[in-house]
Amino acid sequence: MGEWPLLSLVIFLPLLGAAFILFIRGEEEVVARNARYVALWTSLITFALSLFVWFGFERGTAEFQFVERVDWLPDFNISYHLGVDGISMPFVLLSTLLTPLCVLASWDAIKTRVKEYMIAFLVLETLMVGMFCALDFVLFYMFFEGVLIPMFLIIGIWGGARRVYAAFKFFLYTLAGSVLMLLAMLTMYFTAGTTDIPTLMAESFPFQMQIWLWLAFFASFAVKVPMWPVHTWLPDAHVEAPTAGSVILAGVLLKMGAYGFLRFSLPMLPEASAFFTPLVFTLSVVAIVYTSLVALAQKDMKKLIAYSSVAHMGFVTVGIFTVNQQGLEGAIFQMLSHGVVSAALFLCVGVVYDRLHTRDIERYGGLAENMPSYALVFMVFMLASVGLPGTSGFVGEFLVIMGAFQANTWVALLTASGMVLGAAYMLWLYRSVIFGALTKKELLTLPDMSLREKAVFAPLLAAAVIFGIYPLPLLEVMDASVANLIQNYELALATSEGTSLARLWP
Amino acid sequence: MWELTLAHYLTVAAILFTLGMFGIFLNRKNVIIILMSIELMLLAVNINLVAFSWHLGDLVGQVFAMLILTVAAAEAAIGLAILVVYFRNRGSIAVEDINMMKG
Amino acid sequence: MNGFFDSYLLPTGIILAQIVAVLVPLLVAVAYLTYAERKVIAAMQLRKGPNVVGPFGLLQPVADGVKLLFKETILPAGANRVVFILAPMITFSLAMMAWAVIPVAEGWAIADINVGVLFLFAVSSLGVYGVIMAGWASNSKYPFLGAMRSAAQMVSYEVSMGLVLITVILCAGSLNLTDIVNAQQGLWYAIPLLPMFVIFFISVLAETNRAPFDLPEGELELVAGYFVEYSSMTFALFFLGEYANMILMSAMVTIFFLGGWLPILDIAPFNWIPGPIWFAAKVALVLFFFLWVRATFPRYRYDQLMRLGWKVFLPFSLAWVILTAGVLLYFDWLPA
Amino acid sequence: MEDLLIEYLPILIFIGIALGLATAMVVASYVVARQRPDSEKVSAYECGFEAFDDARSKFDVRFYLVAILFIIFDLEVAFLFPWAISLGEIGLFGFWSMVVFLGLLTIGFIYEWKKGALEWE
Amino acid sequence: MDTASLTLSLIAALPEVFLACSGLVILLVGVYSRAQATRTAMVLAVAALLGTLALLLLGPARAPFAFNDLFVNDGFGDFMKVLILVAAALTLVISFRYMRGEQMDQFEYPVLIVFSVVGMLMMVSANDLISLYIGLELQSLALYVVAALRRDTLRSSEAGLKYFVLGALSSGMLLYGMSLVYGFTGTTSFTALAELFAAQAAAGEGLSLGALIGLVFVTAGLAFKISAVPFHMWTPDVYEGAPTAVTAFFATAPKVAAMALIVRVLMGPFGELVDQWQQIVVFIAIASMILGALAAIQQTNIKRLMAYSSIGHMGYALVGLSAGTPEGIRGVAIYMAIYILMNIGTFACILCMRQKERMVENIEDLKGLSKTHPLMALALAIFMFSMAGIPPLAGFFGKLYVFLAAIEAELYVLAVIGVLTSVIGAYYYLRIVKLMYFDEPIESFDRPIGRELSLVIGGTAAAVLFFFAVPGPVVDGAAAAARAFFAVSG
Repeated sequence: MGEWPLLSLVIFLPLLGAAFILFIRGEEEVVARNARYVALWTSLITFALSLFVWFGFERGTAEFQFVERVDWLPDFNISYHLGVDGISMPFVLLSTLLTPLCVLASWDAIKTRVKEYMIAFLVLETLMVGMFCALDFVLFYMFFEGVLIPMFLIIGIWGGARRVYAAFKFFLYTLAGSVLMLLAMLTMYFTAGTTDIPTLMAESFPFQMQIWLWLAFFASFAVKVPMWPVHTWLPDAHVEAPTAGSVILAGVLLKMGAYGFLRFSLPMLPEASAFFTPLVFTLSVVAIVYTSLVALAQKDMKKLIAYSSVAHMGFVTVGIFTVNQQGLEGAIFQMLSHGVVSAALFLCVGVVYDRLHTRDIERYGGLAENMPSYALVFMVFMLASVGLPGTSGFVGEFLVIMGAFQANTWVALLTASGMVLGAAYMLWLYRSVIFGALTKKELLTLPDMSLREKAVFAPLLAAAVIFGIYPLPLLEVMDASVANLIQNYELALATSEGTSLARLWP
Repeated sequence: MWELTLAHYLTVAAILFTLGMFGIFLNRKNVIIILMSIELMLLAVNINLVAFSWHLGDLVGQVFAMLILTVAAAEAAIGLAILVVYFRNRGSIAVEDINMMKG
Repeated sequence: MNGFFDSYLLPTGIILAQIVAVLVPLLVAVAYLTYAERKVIAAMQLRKGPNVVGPFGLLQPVADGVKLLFKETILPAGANRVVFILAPMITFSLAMMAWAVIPVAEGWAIADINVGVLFLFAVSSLGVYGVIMAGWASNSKYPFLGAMRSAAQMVSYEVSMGLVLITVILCAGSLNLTDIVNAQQGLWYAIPLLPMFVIFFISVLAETNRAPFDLPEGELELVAGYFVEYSSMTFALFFLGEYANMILMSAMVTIFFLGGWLPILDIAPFNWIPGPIWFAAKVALVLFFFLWVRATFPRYRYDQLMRLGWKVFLPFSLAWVILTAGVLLYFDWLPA
Repeated sequence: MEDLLIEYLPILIFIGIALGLATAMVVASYVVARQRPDSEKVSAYECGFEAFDDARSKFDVRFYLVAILFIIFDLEVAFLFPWAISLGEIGLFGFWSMVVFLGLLTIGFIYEWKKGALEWE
Repeated sequence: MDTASLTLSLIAALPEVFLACSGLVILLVGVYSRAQATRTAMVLAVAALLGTLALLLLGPARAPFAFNDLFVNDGFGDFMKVLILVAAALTLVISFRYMRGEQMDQFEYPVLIVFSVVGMLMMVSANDLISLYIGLELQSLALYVVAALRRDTLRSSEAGLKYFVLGALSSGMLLYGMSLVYGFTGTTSFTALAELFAAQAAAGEGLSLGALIGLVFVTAGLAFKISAVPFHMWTPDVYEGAPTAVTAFFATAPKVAAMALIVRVLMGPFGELVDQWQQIVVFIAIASMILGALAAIQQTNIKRLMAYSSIGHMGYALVGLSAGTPEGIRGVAIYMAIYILMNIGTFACILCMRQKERMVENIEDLKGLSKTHPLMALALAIFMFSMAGIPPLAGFFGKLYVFLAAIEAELYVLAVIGVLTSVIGAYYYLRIVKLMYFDEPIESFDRPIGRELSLVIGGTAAAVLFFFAVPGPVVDGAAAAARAFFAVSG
C-alpha cells in the first residue's frame, strides 16, 4: 500500500460518496433508501481503508507516516501535506469508526431530507479525518473550520425545538475562537516562513510572541474542547442536535480542541504552555467540579451527558498540560475512550428517545424490565463513563490522575474528586431510567433494541471493554510520539531557562 | 494697490468649495440647490486649477479645467434628467421627501 | 496727487468718454431702428408709416419713449418682484455691454480683448437668462410658456451659431475681433463661407426672436410671449434690449462675414471713406435685411423652427466645420 | 496677470453703466408715472377668466431635452474654439482627433434623432 | 504626438478602443433595429465584452505606456480588467431574464453597461490624474443613469438621484484633492508624482501641507467610490432602489474598478507616502468592517443586506491595501476576484427570487428554499458560507490573503478587529442559511429559473466551492499583478 495515497483516499472517499448521493434522483422514498445505503457502504469502506492505516502504522517511532506532500499554494510555501503520527492516528480511526455507526443510528430516526443528511455526514467525515491528518497549518485550519458547516446544518435542520439557537451558538462560538487562531497561524508563518507543521514544531518563537500566539490558540481550542467558561454552547448543541449529531460532536469534534493543544500549543509554544499551565489547570479543575455539579441537577438526559462530557474533557486538558508520559497518554486515551463512551451514551439516549420522543429523566424508570439488553448496554457504558476498572474509562482517568500527581497534588486531588461526582450523577441517571418500578404507562409497550441498534452498539461495546482490559495496543501506538513530544518540550524549556523560566510557576 | 497672489485664488476656491459642501449637507429644501452646490464645488476646483496653472506656468491645469467643465456639463445634464424622472414619480423635489428607502 | 490723476483718474475718464461715445449713438440708433422698421415695412406694404409726430414722423420714437415713461409700472400680484424687475434690466444691459468689445474701426474698440469672440458668444448666451427670468417671475401661464419657447428657440440656434463661428475662427486663426476683420482684407468671409453666412444670418433672426421666428410674440397663441405682464419702462427695457440686440447681431455679422470696417474694395474711392462709416453702412444693410425678411416671410410653426435648427442647421454646420478644417489643412491655407 | 485684468476694466465699467442706465430708467418711470395698482390690474393675464392654478406647472419635457442637448453641443463648441485656433500647430493629428470626437457626438446625435428627442408635435 | 506613437498607443489601448467602438455600434444597432432591440443589444454587449477579454488576453502585445504616459498597461491592470470584464459579462447574462420579466425593454441598458466598463478599464489603466478622472466619470455617469433606469418607479429614480448626488459630491472632493496635488507638486502624472515623492523622501523633505490635504481629499473621494465607511451612505439605498439586475452590476464590476483605482493611486504616485495614508486606510477599513457586520444584522431586504455585505467586504479588501506591500496588493487582487465570484452567484440567486411573476426582495421569502429549490439553496448556502469566510470555500482564501498581508505589515489590531467582525458578519450570512434550511417554505419561487441563470449559479458555486483545489490561476495571476505593479511604479 506504500505507493497509494492512503490518507487522501480515506479523506476523500466519503466526499465521493456524498457526490454520488447528490446525484441520486427519483421518488423520495427510493432516494432516501439509496442514500442510506450509499452512505453506509461508503463509510464502511472508509473504515476498512483506515484499518490499513492502523495495521500499516509502524509503532515505536515518532516520525510522521503515510506522508503525502504536494505543492498547493507555492507562493506561500503552503503545501498539501498529510501524515499521521501516534497521536493523530487513533483519532482517524475513531472518526471512521463513528461515522458508519452514526449512519446506522440515524437509519430510521431521520425521516426528512435523508439525502442531505447523509451528505452532511459524509462531508463531516472527510473534514474530521482531514483535520487529523493535516500536516500543514492552513490545511488544518481549512478542515478545522470546515467542520462547522455540516455540523451547523445537522443541528439546525434535524435538531430539536431550539435547534436554531443552538446551531447559531455553536457556530459563532467556535468561529470566534478559531479566527484568532488563524491570525496566530499567520504570525507564525511570518516568523518561521512556513506553515508546515513538522517544521513549525522545530521552530522556537520568542517568549513574548509565544504568549500571544498561545492565547490565540487557546481561544480557539478552549472553545472547541470546551473548557469552562466557554463551554456553554455545548449543552445547547448536544441537546438540540439529532442523536447522531451528538455522537459525532461528543465523539470527535470535542477532541479537535484537545488535539490542537497536543499538536500546536505544546510542541510549538512550549514556554508559553508552561507559563499558562496553571491557568489551564485551574479552568480544568473548575470544569470538572463545577460541571459535574451542574450535571447532577439536570433533568434532561442529553444535557446531563453533555455536562459530563465537559467534565471529562477537563480530565483531558489536565492530562495534556501535565506534560508527562502518564498524563499525556492518559489524556489521549481518555479522549479516545470518551469518544467511544460518550458517543455510545448519546446513542443510548437516542434509543429511548426514538421510542418515546422525550429525554426527560422523570418520564422514564424501570426500563430494565422490558428492555433487558438495553439495560445491559447502558450499564456498561455508564460504568465506563464513571471510570470503573476494566473499562476504557478507567485507564484514561487513572493515567491522567497519575500524571497530575506528578505535576501538582492539589490538581490531582480535585481531579479525582471529579471521578466521584461523575459516579454520582451517572449512577443516579442509570437508576432513574433503568431501575425502579415500571409504572409509567407509556413505557410498558417499549420494545427492546432491534438488531440494527445492537449492531450499532456492538463495536463500541467491544472497544470500551477490550481497551479497558487490554489498553496496550493503543498506548503502544502513541508511546513514541508522546515521548518525543515531552522530550522536545523539556528541551525547549531547558534552553530558554534564563529568559523565561523565572516567570514560571514555582 | 495689493497684488493678486495665488493665495487669494486658493482662498476663494476653498470658500466656494466649502459653500458647495455645506450646500449639499445642510440644505433641507430643494434638490436643485444640491445640484447647484455640486456645480459650485466643481467651479471651485476649476479656479484652483487655473490659478495653479497660472502660478506654475504650466498648461496642464487649464487642460484639466477644460475637461472638468465638459464633464460637469454632462453630469449636470444627467443629474437634471434623473431629477426630472424623480419629480415625475414623486411630484416633489424637496430634500426631505427623498425618503422612500430609509437611510 | 498727480500720480493718482495720471494712473487712475485719466484712464477712467477716457474710458467713460469712450463708453458714452458708444452708448449714445447706440441708443439713438435703437430708437430710430424702431422708426425705420415701421417706415420700411410700411413702404413695402405700400403704406405711409408714422408721419404725424415731427417731420416725416421723425419724433415718433421720442413720443413712444415718453409715453412709456409715464405709464404705470404694474407688478403682478403673484410675481417675484426682484426677479421681475431684474429681468428686463439684464436683457437691456447685456445688449449694451457686448458693445464694449465691438471694433468699429481699426483700434476703435473700448476693450480690444484677445478673446473677443468668446466674450460676444458668452454675452449673447446670457440673453436667455433675461427671458427665463421674465417668464418665471411673472407667475403667469402665457409668459411662462412663452419664455420656455423663446429660451428653447434661442438655445437651439445658438449651437449652430457657435459652429459657424468656429469656421470663421478657423479661417482667421484668432479670437480677436480686430484680427478677424483684418484677416478679411482680401476676401470677406461671406463669400467662401457663404452657406455659413446664410446659416448665421438666419440663426441671428431666431436668436433675436425676429420674424419669421418671432413666435414668442405670436399674438394668437402666446399673446406677447414672455413679457406679457410687463408695462411702462420695464417693457421699454425689453423693447430696447431687443432692438439693441438686433444691432449687435448685425454688427457681429458685419465683423465676421462682411469685413467689418473694411471697404468693399481696397481701391481709390472706397478706401477714402473712413472705416466707421463703412461699418455703419454694413450694419445698416444687415438691419435692412432683418426688416425685409420680416416684411416678406410668413411666420414659422414651432416644430418647423426646431426642426430647422436641430435637424438642418446643426448637422450641416457640423459637417461644414469639418469640411473647412479639412480644406484649410489640405491646402495648407491655415493662418500661421 | 494684472495687465490682463486691466484689459477687462473697461468692460466692467461698461457693465456698471449699462446696469445703472437700466435702473435709472425704471426708477424714473416709477417716479414720474402715477402708480395706482388695483387687484384686477395686478392679477395674472388670462383669457377672460380667473387664473385657476399655479402658473409654474409642468411643461413639456421636450423643452428640457433641448436644454440638455444644448449643454452638450455648446460644450462641444467650447472644445472647438481652442482647436480651431491651434489647428495649424496640431496639424493632421489634431484634425483627426477632432473628427473622432465629432463622430462620437454625431452618433449621440443620431441616437437622439432616432429616439425622437428632436420631434415636436 | 506623431502617427507612429499614436498607432502604438492605440494598440496599447486596443481592448478599450474595441469596447468603446462596440458600444457605439451597439447603440446604433439598438436604435435602428425595430424588433427585439434589447435582446440584440444584450447579446452584442456580452459578445463585445468577451471580445475585449479575448483581446486583452490573446491580443497583440501592448506597450506599457501610451498616450504620452496617460495610460499604463501592467499586470495589475490586466488582472483587474479581466475581473471587470468577466463580472460585467456575467451580470449581463444574468439580467437577461430580468429585463424581460420586469418590462425593462431598454436597449440602453447594455449600452450603458458597456460604456461604464470602458470607463472602468480606463480607470484601471490611468497613469495620470486627468485620465483617472475621465475614466472615473465615464463610469459614474453611465452608472447614474443605469441606477435610475426604471423611470416609472419611484424607488429606482430615487436610487438614481441619491447615487448621483453623492457620486457627484465624491467626484468634487476627488477633484479638489487632485487640484491641490497638482498645484503643490506641479504635475498630474503618476510617474512624475512617484518620482517626486521618492526624491523628496530621499532628500528627507516632508510632504507639503497642501499636497497632504490633497491626498486626504483624494483618498476620501476614492473611498466614496468603493462605498467604504464613512462614505457609504449611498450604498444601501442605491442597492435597494436600483433594479436588481443593475444592483448585481453595481456590486461587482464598479467595485473592482474602484478598488483597483484606489490601489493604483495610493500605491502608485503616493506609494512613497504609505505612512501618510496608512492610518486613513486602516481607519476606513476598520469602520467598514464593523459597520458592514453590524448594520447588516437587522436588514430585511436582501438587496440592502448585500449592500452592507459589500461595505464589509470592501473593508476586508482595504485591509490588504493598508499593508502597502506586494503581498497586500496580491491580497486585494485575490479578494476582489473571489468577491466577484461570490457576488455574481448571490445576485444570480436573488434574480431568481420571483413569486407569481414578480420580484421579491425580502429575506423572509427565502424560507424553506432548500425544500423547494434544493440546488439553488445549496448554491446560495455555499455563497453565504463563503462570504462569511468559512474554509474550505473561496471566501476564506480571500480573507486569508488579506490578513496575511496585514500580519506581515504588523497591523495586528487591524487584523484582530477584522477577524472578529467577520465572526459578527457570519451571523447574518448564517441567518440566510437558516431561513433556507431550517425554516418551512411559505411560497415557492417561480419556475423555471432559466438556463443561463442556472449555469451562472452553478458555475460560480462550483468555482467558490472548488477554489481550494485549484487556486493557481487566481493566486498566480494576482501575484503577477502585484509584482508587475511594483515593477512599474518603482
